[in-house]
Amino acid sequence: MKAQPIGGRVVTPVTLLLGLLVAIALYLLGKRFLLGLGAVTNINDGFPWGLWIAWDVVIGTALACGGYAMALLVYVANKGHYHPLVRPALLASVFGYSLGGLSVIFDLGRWWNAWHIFAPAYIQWGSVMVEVALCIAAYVVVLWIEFLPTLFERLGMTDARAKLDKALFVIIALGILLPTMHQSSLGSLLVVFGYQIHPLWQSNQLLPLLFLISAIGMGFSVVVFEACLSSVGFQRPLEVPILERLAGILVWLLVAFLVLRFLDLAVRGAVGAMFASGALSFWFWLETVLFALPVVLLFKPQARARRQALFLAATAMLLAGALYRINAFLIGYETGPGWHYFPALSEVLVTVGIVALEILAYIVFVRKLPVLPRAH
Amino acid sequence: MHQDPISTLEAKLGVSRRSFLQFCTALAATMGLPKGADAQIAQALAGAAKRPSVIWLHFQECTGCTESLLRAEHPTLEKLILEIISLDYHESLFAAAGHQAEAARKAAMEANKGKYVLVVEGAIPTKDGGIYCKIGGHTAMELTKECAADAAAIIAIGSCASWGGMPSTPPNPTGAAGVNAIVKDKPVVTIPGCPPNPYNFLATVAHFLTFGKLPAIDEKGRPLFAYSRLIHENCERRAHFDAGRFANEFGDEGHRKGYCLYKLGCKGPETYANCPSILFGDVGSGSWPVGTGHPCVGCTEQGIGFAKPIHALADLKNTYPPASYPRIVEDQGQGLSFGSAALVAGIAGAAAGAGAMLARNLGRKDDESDKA
Amino acid sequence: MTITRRHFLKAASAGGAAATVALATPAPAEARTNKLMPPKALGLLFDATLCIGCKACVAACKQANGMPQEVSTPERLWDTPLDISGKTLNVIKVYQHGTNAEKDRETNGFAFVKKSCLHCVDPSCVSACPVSAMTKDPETGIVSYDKDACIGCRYCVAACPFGVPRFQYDTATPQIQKCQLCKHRMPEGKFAACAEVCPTGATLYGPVEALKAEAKRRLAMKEGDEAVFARGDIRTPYAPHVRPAAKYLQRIYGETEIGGTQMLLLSGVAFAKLGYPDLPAQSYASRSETVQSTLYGGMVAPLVALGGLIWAVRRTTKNGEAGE
Amino acid sequence: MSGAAPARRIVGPFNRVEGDLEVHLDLDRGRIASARVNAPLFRGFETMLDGKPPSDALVLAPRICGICSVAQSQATAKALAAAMGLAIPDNGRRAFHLLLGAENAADHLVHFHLFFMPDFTHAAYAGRPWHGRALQRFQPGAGQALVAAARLRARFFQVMGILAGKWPHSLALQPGGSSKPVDRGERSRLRALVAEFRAHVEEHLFTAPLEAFADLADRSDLARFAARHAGGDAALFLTIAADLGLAELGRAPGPALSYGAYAEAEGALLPAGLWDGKAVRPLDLAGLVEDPAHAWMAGAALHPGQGETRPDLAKPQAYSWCKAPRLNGQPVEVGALARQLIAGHPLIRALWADRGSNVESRVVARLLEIARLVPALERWAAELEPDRPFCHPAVPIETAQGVGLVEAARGGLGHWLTVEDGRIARYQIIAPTTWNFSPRDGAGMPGPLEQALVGVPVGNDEATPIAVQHVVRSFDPCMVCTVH
Repeated sequence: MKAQPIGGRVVTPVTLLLGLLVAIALYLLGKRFLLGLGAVTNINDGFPWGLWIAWDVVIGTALACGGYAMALLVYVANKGHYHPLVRPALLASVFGYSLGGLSVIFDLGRWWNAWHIFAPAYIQWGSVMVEVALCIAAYVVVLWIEFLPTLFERLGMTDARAKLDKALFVIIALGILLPTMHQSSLGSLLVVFGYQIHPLWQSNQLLPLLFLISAIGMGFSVVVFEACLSSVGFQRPLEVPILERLAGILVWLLVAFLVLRFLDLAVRGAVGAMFASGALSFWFWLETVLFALPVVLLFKPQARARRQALFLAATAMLLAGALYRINAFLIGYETGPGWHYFPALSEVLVTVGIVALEILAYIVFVRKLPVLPRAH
Repeated sequence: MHQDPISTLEAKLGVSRRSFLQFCTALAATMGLPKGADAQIAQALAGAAKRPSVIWLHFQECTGCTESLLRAEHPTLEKLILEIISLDYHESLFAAAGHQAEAARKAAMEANKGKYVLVVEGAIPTKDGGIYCKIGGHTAMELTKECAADAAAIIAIGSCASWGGMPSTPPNPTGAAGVNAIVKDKPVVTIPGCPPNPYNFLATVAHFLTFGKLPAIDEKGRPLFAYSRLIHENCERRAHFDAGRFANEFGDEGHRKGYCLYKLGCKGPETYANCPSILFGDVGSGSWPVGTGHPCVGCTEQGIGFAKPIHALADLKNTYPPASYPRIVEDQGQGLSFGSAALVAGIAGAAAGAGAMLARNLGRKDDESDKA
Repeated sequence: MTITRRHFLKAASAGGAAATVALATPAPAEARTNKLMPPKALGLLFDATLCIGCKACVAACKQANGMPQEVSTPERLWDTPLDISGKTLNVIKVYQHGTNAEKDRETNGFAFVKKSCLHCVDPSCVSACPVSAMTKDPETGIVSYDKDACIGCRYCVAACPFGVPRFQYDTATPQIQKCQLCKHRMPEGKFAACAEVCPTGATLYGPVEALKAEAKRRLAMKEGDEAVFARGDIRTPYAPHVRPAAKYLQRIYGETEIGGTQMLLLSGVAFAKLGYPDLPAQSYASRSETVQSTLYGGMVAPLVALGGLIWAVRRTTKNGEAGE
Repeated sequence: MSGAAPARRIVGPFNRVEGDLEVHLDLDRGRIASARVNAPLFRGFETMLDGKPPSDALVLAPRICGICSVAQSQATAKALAAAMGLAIPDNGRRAFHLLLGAENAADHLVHFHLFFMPDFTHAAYAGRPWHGRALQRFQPGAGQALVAAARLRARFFQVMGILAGKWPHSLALQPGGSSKPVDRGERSRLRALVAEFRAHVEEHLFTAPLEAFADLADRSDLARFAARHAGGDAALFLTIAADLGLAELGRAPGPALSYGAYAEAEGALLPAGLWDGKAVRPLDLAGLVEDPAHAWMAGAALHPGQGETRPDLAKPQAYSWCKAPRLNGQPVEVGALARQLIAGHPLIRALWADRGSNVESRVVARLLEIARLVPALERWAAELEPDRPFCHPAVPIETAQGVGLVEAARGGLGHWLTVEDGRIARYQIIAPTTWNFSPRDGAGMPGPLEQALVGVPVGNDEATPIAVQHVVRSFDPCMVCTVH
């Protein structure tokens, strides 16, 4: 089951369209750096964090948890048979995290000072953000190192690859620890917001755990989703048996998540808020239904072999994870009455451009590098 | 040959037609009357067939009101009272003395029964049977009642006559009260102020002569044309108030620079009067208390003037400065816009469509596998 | 199915989830409690019943801090900020209800209220800031901002329960803006400009302890009794303002809210109506930092987890298939 | 003068005097044997001021009188300044002098034209050679001089508008100076207004330069002036006075006092002093009391620094609201005459040496004061320095005493202030007419007017005897000040 480049043309109508979207985003980012954040985004003092933080960073890195989730499975749980899925997952993670980290720079008002967050003289250790920033930065480096073997393979650098392999177990261990830390901390970010986060989403003790579990769930789902997408997009067979087992893990992960989620709400006395919070109740239930959907779709083991069910469940899970984060960071963020926020067109276009870049790079990489497992 | 009444008046008063018309325009403006009213006033003042009789009573006063009228330049009061109205009784100005004056008053009241205008200057002491002010053996209360009985209109000039004014300052040793405390069965127009602005009085009289009735008044009897706005609203130093520039003490830097006098106890924010717009003494800009660096003492406002200590700060009655206050909750930030909503909807739609296609595609493969 | 579940549970127990376990069981011994008021804390006492809405403090604040005009009206004649912002550190807002007949009354009344930094005893913004750009002076307790340290992440903006730090969205070199109690005027012997110019003493400056005592004195006053109110700095006040005492709510806002604030407020109208929410006594900073220290205190849990992970990965990659 | 039997007559109310006045006369053979002057109006200012913050006195006390409002304000401001130990800047002093001088000059003008001279248009004088001219010039409401004077005063009082905003009851006078800083344009307007005033009185009143009248030294000078400038109204008065023998009418024996006015670095324009009938002695107010023996007031004769104001309506011997001020046991006359006498003006000294205080000398002293004040007003206006302070900040007072002594148009005005615990504990006012129109004291000594009326002829058919009116008006009474 060795991986190999799938080959084919790089310049296609699809990649050209993606390139155009990237160009638009670059133009808008130029505007942002010359005129300030307000020139491109709708963020304001009521919603100082908008789409770029919620989507590009918080959701983007969660979507890029495929590598993390698979590493957890393969290296910690010692499930070698999942191995064919590791490389494509890792590639998606490399792009997801790198671009997530980059997006942070776009969003920083005083980006030229960004290095302060790595300088002990400036670091304020009580800040959750320090931990998030350090871990994400470190993890981006770790991801690239993890991806190096693929490059070395393509370039025929067998010596280098052999040397790297000897030390790789430490890198892999870090590659598991770091996402564990910061994916949970993305939840901890919200603790200091206090009453500003609606009771349906605020929780002191469990926010880190809920964010972590949902991130792992999204990691598994993104692997399934990508596999489905690749199988159709690149006309390749689907590794159904592997995905079938992954689906089983996902179901139990989600059951655990939902139990914890509702226990937490019950303990905090927020049960009433589930029904009495107007529009927020709607978003809460939409999110919950999306979380529950994979469990329903994949609960029967025989259903897990069906590609359609796998795809729909993975999609639901990704939507659930994303909505959970949007709910916690934006919709359930009660900054005080009178404030409005909806991303500006230009703001959305930048995000679209980043996603386009991610897809573009993925296409280029899988065509040129040994990422995807060799087809049977 | 019929002569134009204004020309007649011109000859009688020895004032030019131009200055007389200017005066009428000033009165019309004081009352905030529409264009054309000045001509109406001019005709009424000049053409009055018979000059209305005026009885002017002085009680607990300082003559300041009369004095301030004497300062009005365009037709001086003598002119006004002698040519426009017939002043039949006024202690300070009237030529007759003693019992002659007393007789003149009675004669005028009899002759103009139900038609004369009663003007009261000074407060009316009510304590101890009104003994604190006696004229010709009659108390002020008796005289007021007697003269008010057959008056066509009653004007209380000055704060003293309006509500007791200065003599009613706590503890009000003489029980000083205004005309409307004595005369309850007739409307009393009050022209408070210490002294009041002469034009507010003259305009009230002109209104009566022109339209045959007294001007619209507030619940305290004050003509609305003069007393419906707070001093604060028209104050020339308002910009300093809004900008937070205050004089802290008499003679300090802010005081010399003409800053707002609120901190020195200016009662402009709780006092209704037109002082800043019509000014005093025909001198031009700045000729009113605040203009000369002294806080308003609220002399037109019962309960403020002479009652509230000068250094005590005014309570603002007005919550709407020129630029409105921010509310506790203001709409801020950019909500849903058509462009971004359309884009987001488009992306979601495309994603949903693609997802559905994909799902169907995968479903077909499932079916193929099932068959296989 | 059973296999996968077992696998997962094993994975969880294998060290990778050591942190996960720690997450679910916070150690109370490490819980950080509210920080305490610095001994020489300085602050403001804002008495809404004394405020006449003259906005002198708004103008003086602009001048003292060199802030630009902010226009919200079509005429563009006046500085008319709608709220504090990247250009405005202090505003007076009006509460209005019904007929606006009486001041400091909730129904058919109106009231003015100041909005500016409350200088929390345990500030969320300081706890949130990753690069020490927001700091609390250990002596005076003034919460101040250092633009040279700031990275512009706006975590402080989002974290502040009062919505105080504000960001400049319209410039390529933005800064956070917030009231710093005119600390730059202190070397000149001057104090907060808002309190300096306040004509009624509605905004009073001084040591928080003295202000708290003054607030308690006011709450004890009988409505309508002639009362004396200091103006300026409570230690060296200007000539006092004498007027009848208003009807106060028996509450000092900022005494306990999220661990206390150095700006205290008195009012006749419920604070929640004036934009000051009802808040618990425990500071959000302490909650957040308790979670963090529980997980990462001394980096013990992460290091233990890393050790476990290295052991586990080493075991599974012995056969040399790590890179594939 | 037909009846010889003693008769009683009540004269009043008086017109053309400020406020209400009644005079009770006992007649004996056509002449007044004794007179009792009654001020029938009481407002109780002193009671109202008790317990008020000291700064409120600046608003309340000056409202005693709408005629001499500036003088009242200055007396209050000076009393407060004394209590505060406050000096006023040069500009403040000039503004004070301008305001007081303008008020006094205008008061004299109005008194002469509107109050005093119209009496000579009375029908009783129809046969006199000057009657026609008097009618032409001073017919109430129509006389040329009277109308012109009223207009002049209205115009001249723009000085008040510029320096003090509204008048009466200007608020600009503060313990530390004037609240109104004058700019260059305003200074020019002030100078123009004073010049206009000068031009008018030189043209109509004196028909001569003011200095020509101010330089007169004795009665013969006065007669020569009347002859040379016969077209003027001053000359008309001198002619009438000579014809009617006004110098014999309304004589009061003195003494007279002046608190001094228009102090400057080089000395006061009008110095303080007590005229004992022969010479000026330094003024010592230690022997000053207000005696309520014949007033509807309770209490004993006390120095105003200790004085009290408590109405007592049940006093049988009382006939006025006015207490009787006495200096060293004597009634004292105040006014322009006293001021010029003490200032040592040769003409007034000569007139006094001739027949003492009388209707004529009182009026001449006022005219003289107009002639002397206007040049001083011109100087003060010119000396205003627009860039320098007009006012010093007041200082808070807890416990203090202060006296404010001012020369109003009608004479010496004093405010005695005691502050205790930051509040006014006592406020006593002695106004000029309080001195001149005082009732009898505990020793039965009548006041100056009561003395001056003795011997005045009263016609039987006269309801309000014309001679009595001349005497009363020669004092330029202000009854609202008298009882406050």
